[in-house]
Amino acid sequence: MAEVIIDRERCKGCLLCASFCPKQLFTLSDKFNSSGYYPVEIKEMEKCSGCAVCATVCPDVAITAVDR
Amino acid sequence: MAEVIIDRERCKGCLLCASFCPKQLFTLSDKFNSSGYYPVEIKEMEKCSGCAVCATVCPDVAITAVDR
Amino acid sequence: MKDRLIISGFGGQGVMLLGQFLAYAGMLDGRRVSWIPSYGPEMRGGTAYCSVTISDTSIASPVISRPDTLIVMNSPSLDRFLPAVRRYGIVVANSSMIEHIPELDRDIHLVSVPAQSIAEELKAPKASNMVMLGCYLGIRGGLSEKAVEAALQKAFVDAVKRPDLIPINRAAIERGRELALAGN
Amino acid sequence: MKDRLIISGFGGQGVMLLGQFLAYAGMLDGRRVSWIPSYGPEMRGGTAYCSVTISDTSIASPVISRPDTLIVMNSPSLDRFLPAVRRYGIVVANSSMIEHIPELDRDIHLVSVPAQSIAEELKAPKASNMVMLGCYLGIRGGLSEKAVEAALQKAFVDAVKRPDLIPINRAAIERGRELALAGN
Amino acid sequence: MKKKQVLMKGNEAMAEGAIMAGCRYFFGYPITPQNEVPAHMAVSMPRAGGVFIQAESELAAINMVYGAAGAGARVMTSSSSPGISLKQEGISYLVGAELPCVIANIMRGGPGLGGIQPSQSDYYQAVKGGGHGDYRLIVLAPNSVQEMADLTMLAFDLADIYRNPVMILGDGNLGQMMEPVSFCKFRKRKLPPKDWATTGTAGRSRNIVKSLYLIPEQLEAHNRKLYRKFQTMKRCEVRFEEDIPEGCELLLTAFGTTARICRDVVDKLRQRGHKAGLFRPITLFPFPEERIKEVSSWVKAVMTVEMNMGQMVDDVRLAVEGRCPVHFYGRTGGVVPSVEEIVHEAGKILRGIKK
Amino acid sequence: MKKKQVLMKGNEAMAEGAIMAGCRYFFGYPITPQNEVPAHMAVSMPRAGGVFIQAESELAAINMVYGAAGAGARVMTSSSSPGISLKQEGISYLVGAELPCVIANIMRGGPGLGGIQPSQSDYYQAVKGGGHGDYRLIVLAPNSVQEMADLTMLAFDLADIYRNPVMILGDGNLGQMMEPVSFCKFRKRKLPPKDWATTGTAGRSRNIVKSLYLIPEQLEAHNRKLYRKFQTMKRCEVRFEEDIPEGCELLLTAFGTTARICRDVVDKLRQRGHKAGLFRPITLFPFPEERIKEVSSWVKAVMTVEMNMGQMVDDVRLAVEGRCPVHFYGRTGGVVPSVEEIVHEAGKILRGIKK
Amino acid sequence: MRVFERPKMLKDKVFHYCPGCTHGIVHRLVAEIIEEMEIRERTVGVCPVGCAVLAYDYLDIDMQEASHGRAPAVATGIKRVLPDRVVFTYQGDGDLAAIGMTETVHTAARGEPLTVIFINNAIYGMTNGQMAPTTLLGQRTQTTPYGRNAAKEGYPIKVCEMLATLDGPSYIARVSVGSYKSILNARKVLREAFRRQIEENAYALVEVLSTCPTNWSMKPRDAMDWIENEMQETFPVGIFKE
Amino acid sequence: MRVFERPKMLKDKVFHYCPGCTHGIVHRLVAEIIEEMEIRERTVGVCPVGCAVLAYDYLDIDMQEASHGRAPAVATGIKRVLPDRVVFTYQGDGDLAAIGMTETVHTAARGEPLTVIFINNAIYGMTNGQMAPTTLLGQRTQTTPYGRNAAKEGYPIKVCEMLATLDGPSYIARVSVGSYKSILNARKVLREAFRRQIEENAYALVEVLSTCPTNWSMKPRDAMDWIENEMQETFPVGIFKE
Ligand SMILES: Cc1ncc(C[n+]2csc(CCOP(=O)(O)OP(=O)(O)O)c2C)c(N)n1
Ligand SMILES: Cc1ncc(C[n+]2csc(CCOP(=O)(O)OP(=O)(O)O)c2C)c(N)n1
Ligand code: SF4
Ligand code: SF4
Ligand code: SF4
Ligand code: SF4
Ligand code: SF4
Ligand code: SF4
Ligand SMILES: [Mg+2]
Ligand SMILES: [Mg+2]
Repeated sequence: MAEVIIDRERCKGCLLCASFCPKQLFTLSDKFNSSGYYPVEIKEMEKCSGCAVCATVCPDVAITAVDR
Repeated sequence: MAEVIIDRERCKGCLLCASFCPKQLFTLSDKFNSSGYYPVEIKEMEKCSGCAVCATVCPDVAITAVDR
Repeated sequence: MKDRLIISGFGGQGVMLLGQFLAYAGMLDGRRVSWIPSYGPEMRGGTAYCSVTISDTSIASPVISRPDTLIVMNSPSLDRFLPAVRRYGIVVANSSMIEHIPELDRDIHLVSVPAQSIAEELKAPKASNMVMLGCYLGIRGGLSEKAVEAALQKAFVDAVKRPDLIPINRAAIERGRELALAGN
Repeated sequence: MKDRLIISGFGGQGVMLLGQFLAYAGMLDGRRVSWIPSYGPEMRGGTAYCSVTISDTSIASPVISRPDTLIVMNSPSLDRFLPAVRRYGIVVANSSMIEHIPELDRDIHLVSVPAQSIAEELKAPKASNMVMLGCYLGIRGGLSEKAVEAALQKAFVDAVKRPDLIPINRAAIERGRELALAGN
Repeated sequence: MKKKQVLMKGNEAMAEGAIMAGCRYFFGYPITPQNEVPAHMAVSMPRAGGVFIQAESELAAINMVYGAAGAGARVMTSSSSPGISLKQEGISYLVGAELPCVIANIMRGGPGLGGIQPSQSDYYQAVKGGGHGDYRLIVLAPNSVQEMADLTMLAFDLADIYRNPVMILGDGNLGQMMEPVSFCKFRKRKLPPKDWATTGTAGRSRNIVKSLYLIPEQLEAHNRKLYRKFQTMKRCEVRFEEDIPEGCELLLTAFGTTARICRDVVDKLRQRGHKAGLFRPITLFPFPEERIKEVSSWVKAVMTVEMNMGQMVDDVRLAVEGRCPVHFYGRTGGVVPSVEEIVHEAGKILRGIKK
Repeated sequence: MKKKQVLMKGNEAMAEGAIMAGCRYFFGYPITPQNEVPAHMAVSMPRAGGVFIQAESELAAINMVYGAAGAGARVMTSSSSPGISLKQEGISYLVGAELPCVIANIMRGGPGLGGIQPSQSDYYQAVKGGGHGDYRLIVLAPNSVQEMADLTMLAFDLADIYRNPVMILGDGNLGQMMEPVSFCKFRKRKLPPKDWATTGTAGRSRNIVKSLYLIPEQLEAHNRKLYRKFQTMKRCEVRFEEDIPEGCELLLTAFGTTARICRDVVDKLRQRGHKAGLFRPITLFPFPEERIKEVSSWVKAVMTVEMNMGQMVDDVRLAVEGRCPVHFYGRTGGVVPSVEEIVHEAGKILRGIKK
Repeated sequence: MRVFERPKMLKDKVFHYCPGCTHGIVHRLVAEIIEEMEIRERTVGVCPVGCAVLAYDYLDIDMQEASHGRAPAVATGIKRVLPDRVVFTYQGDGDLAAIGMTETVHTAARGEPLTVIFINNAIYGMTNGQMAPTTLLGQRTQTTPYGRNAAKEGYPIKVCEMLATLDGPSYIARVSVGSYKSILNARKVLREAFRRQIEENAYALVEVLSTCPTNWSMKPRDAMDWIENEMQETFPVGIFKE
Repeated sequence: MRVFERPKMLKDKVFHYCPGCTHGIVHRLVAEIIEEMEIRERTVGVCPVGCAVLAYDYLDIDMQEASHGRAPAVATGIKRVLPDRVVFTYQGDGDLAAIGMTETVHTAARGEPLTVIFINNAIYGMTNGQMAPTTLLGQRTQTTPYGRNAAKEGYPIKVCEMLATLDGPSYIARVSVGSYKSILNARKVLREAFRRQIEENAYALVEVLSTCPTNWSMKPRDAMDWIENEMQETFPVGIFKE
């Protein structure tokens, strides 16, 4: 099972991950982080394929992809 | 009849004219000019064809070529 | 009248515009004004702020070390500038973005406004700065209706050519003012 | 002993070398010396000169405004520097290149040497500077044979690796010296 | 009737002032905190029928200025500290070739890359000459957005009158600050025609724009000619503002932003019963040395306040020549001193005097 | 036993001195009158196992110096007036990043392209800072070929001790002149290791070489740290030479070439029965202000002689603070003043004193 | 098993870059390559003046901060002193191709053994969006408010094509980080550029087409697409010298 | 009938150039072309810092003296103010291709309507013979006493080839004045470079392979032959853009 971990404090809500994720799993959180950004979240983690596209395109290196 | 006029004061004795003249007419004068250079001279002017090669290559524009 | 304000918040919260709005309105009311932004890369992501002076007499130093009024849109701003506020000064704080507003041990008039929530209620999430403005106007008074109206014109018509945004921003100012007058 | 010289001529006449030669020989003789060239584009075609000081005591100013000795290889140099020569000074002039040597109304010892002609006689047309040098040495004295010999070595072996040029240059110096001693 | 006021940034006011003064050529390179100048020029120059070029560097910019000035135009460039350092060779050439132009330095903290917050640490560079050779710029130090416009307009006339570059020495604070400005119509003085400009030889003998004098006596003569101009500037162009009470105990001297701050300081000190005064040089070169000399013979002490480690204070000392103590208070690196801290420092000096 | 003497140009002596002091990196760009420096380096550096690069410009050269200094090397560059102006940004960066290096300015006449004959008209630039920001260079002023070598060697140690650029301020005359030089073996002092250099992180945490401090308080702290170094220099590195007789009537002050000339002037004046003295600053920064202050309280008058329109004289005046009159005599543009003319000027001053 | 992890060489600090700015992607690629090649302890980087001015805050290696445009000269100084270290510069288009053009060309002509990473975002990011030498024709910026006009502001400079005419460089390439695939390719090419320096003691330059959503006034994803669709027309991706 | 006469546009002053230096030939060609095109009264020239620094002493036109390397910027300033004048620069290889490379590339990229005359003599003449960016491999100069070595000093820069990759220029050519025929050709090409500016409002650059007998330590005629035989191998004559 694959999982991606998003570092809320690092994420700036740019939505690049969201737009590139082949499964369209990302949504914006409605709570801002300490820098005032609304980070992304994944609700249906089970749908994730572990392809790491999101992590590859994330400019803030906020995503860690784990394949278990 | 062709003639070339050499401006003694302008000539620096570089001998470019001499080396390019198809008729090999130039020689160095043995009197220096006021800048301390030995200018060129032509002894046998009548051999000159008026081709103006000498004037074209003279870097000091010291030669006037006349064709009469 | 002389008011020296520091207005501070995150980069995208419109604090610069809010300050310019005030300065412009003050000028139209015949007052001396000055506006100084913070500038540079610190703005990106970090906190942005500006200093505004509105005064009936000529302004010597436009640089404000001890503000009469502080308008803060986020926590870091409050932490940074609160200690500098003068005795009997006013602090308007955006409680939507500031979770813990500290106890004050000095004579400062603190007003907290859930500006972000109000703006969202009004379906104008970007207008939280105008809610704050309204609140400030409500407390401090001193700027004419006419000047505020002209500043709205300037900000949304002349600058960004979006006259359609005027009503909603006017409404945001109104809500802010109401809150202030209601004593928060 | 203290002699301040200006040595001047056309770019190609070897005046710089002549000056360095003197300075070097002076140094070997245990004296204080300095050599200052004129430099820059004025050298091209125009006149080049150098200032040499040889002294038994330390040299304060190496810059020479009023030379004790003037060695001139061409007319423009004579015109330029003659007025500056001190009373009782020496002028060595290359008469091969200076047609009119003016009448002197001051107490200056003038020696004219047909240095170019002599050099050509010696089949060493480039050694006219050495003829001048010899003449100067003849008049002024004060530099040892040994130092002059070492300077020859330095100039033609160490610098340009042409030991074959030493005899002819030595001869040029000798001819110059003879002329000087012959009282011109 | 009150003139129409516009709320503007200092940088914009300077740019607008330049255009009003007939400047039609601007060559610049981006650098914070003066980016509003090229930005404004990019929009407004074409509208005014002028030319704006974003040059490939500050070096290119200052040398475009040289070419345009030599061709007879009113021309300007603007930058901030590191960029101004790069222009030093060009500035020295402009003075050497006697070309009129206006150069703005909206100072930030240094040395090196430093920071981008306001500072006054390029005073020496502007006033003593950061480039090589004996030369002077007229250096004007505005202290408000209005003056950013007004002194810029003045600068173009002075440049033309003296055939010398004029520098506007502002800082990040003055450049970024907004205040109301009103523009009065600029009246260009009657100036001699630029018959020395290289515009093509039609109808006259040729003109050469240069600073090369290979013969030392000629270069010296050229230097003396320039020097005479600088002396004339000292005689005719000194500008300052002062508020010195009778019996003044402490005279504050400051320029630009710090002069604004010191205005409040003086008020505070007076409220507390001290006889404080303020002296603000508007021209940093020519420096108002005569006036300072005069007052230094009767004020009790002088305190110079700058946003640097002490630069203008040297010129103050040169003028005071030991007639009274000269103190210095400075903040640097982008820190703007507060009224309170200066008052505090002044208090210490005043207590010293009382004793 | 007398040490072995070599007849050398000042420029060559400087280059040789640098190599003897362990300099193994030289980056330069040709310019008269210092071309013998790169020429000598081009021949000798490879022999010494070092690197010589003719950079594409002075800007490239000074920034190669920055890189090499940051990597921990002893490094040097050299130029003349216009080229030094181009280096101002780089110099400000070097000070900001606290990088040790040696920079030679073999001055020529300015402003602009000027001429190529000797001058001292970059004094301000060297001493007050031609670049932006508050900074100082240690400035050494040799007055002989021997000192061109000796002070250059010293310069490398001072640069390393203070982590600050050191400037050798010579002129075309000193660079082109030949005099006998003897080189004593250079003994490098024990200096702390350059553990701040960027050499790769092996075995330690990383090093950063920079001058950027975006937060004003940090930049100010950095400036104060630099300032403390400058104060230490003032305390520890002042060097001068003096010959001041008791009851001195006229004290000549001069540096470099003009100091040599003034030596003769003083002798002449003494021959005529005047009590003349000579004061020669060897360090122009730190300037020997304390000593001048002292003597200015009892000498009758000071006369500063320079090859410019009056620059060091300001520092002299700042030290004298009105205690005695300070006169100035200067020639510029490549004209070297003669002993006779200075004696003449001095005579005028002396007559004024007698009256 | 972790399939994608933050390189250890990246310090903990949050990038100061704007949301969606691809400077961050290139930083990560550089960090990954240095880690992978195990050269961290012998690498020295040179920061530009531009948005990447604080790169030293993120990469855990020795770094020097150069003045605007002079990174190649600074890197030359370092490399000559430390010829066995790996030295790279990271420069923007204003830094490398405007003010620093002389140093860029000459360092390349010298074939100085360096790796130059050239971020072409067609704009001056740091100073709020002025024209760069690589700004496209018609592109609006703060200093080309009416769109870049060839007649007044000239044509975009194609750095790779230009430098490829020199004999000094060993490797000149242009890549993009405008899409997932492009990023994977960029990584390969950047790695090769480091390899050239390390194994062949040679000069290599990689131009990276990068976004500036803030000053392009685009959403981050639109900015990426703009690289792929618009920028690449003027700046084709490829290897220009090898 | 005079078949060859000194152009009136040349002032009476004797050139300060060394005997046999071909700077003089190029000066004459420029003078002839300006006379022939009848543009003397509306031409403004820009002198470099280099041996031609005194060109204003010889050409009887309005001229400006630029600082070292900045002639293209100075010319840009002039041309923008006086768009109907003919503006040219005359620059050496140190001036144009070393210190002034940035201005050279950017002025070309802008397609600034100028004529650039570029004297490539493979050396710094004025300062007594240091390496130029165009110094040939192996060539000895004051600063390459052991001969230019590619590994240390890099490769000669081919300016025409490089600038021809830009979209801005209209005409880029290399000629020689190393022989009689070459001189005749140089004249034609130089004339075309002026024509482009005048008739097409376009940028043109002509590189002229020129001698420096003094610093090459050659007799003037040998120097000319060296151009034709040696220099042209590295710098082929031709038209690179038109
Ligand atoms: C000498 C100098 N000139 C100008 C600047 C201002 N400046 C800082 S970054 C920059 C340009 C940045 O653009 P670029 O190199 O493209 O990098 P980006 O920010 O786009 O990544 C400029 C002009 C400076 N710091 N120093
Ligand atoms: C800023 C600056 N750097 C260096 C110099 C010294 N300098 C004068 S001419 C020149 C180079 C001349 O070479 P080139 O441009 O090839 O012209 P050439 O003399 O060969 O015709 C140099 C380096 C200078 N005057 N100004
Ligand atoms: S790993 Fe792939 S599928 Fe999973 S969230 Fe990331 S992009 Fe989407
Ligand atoms: S790409 Fe990264 S920074 Fe952007 S939204 Fe996704 S996780 Fe956040
Ligand atoms: S015109 Fe021709 S033939 Fe006559 S001298 Fe000249 S080159 Fe010789
Ligand atoms: S080419 Fe000209 S300068 Fe040379 S020798 Fe002939 S006439 Fe004299
Ligand atoms: S300004 Fe542009 S380049 Fe700079 S960080 Fe923001 S998006 Fe990136
Ligand atoms: S040095 Fe060379 S280029 Fe200069 S004038 Fe002499 S021969 Fe010509
Ligand atoms: Mg960019
Ligand atoms: Mg050349």
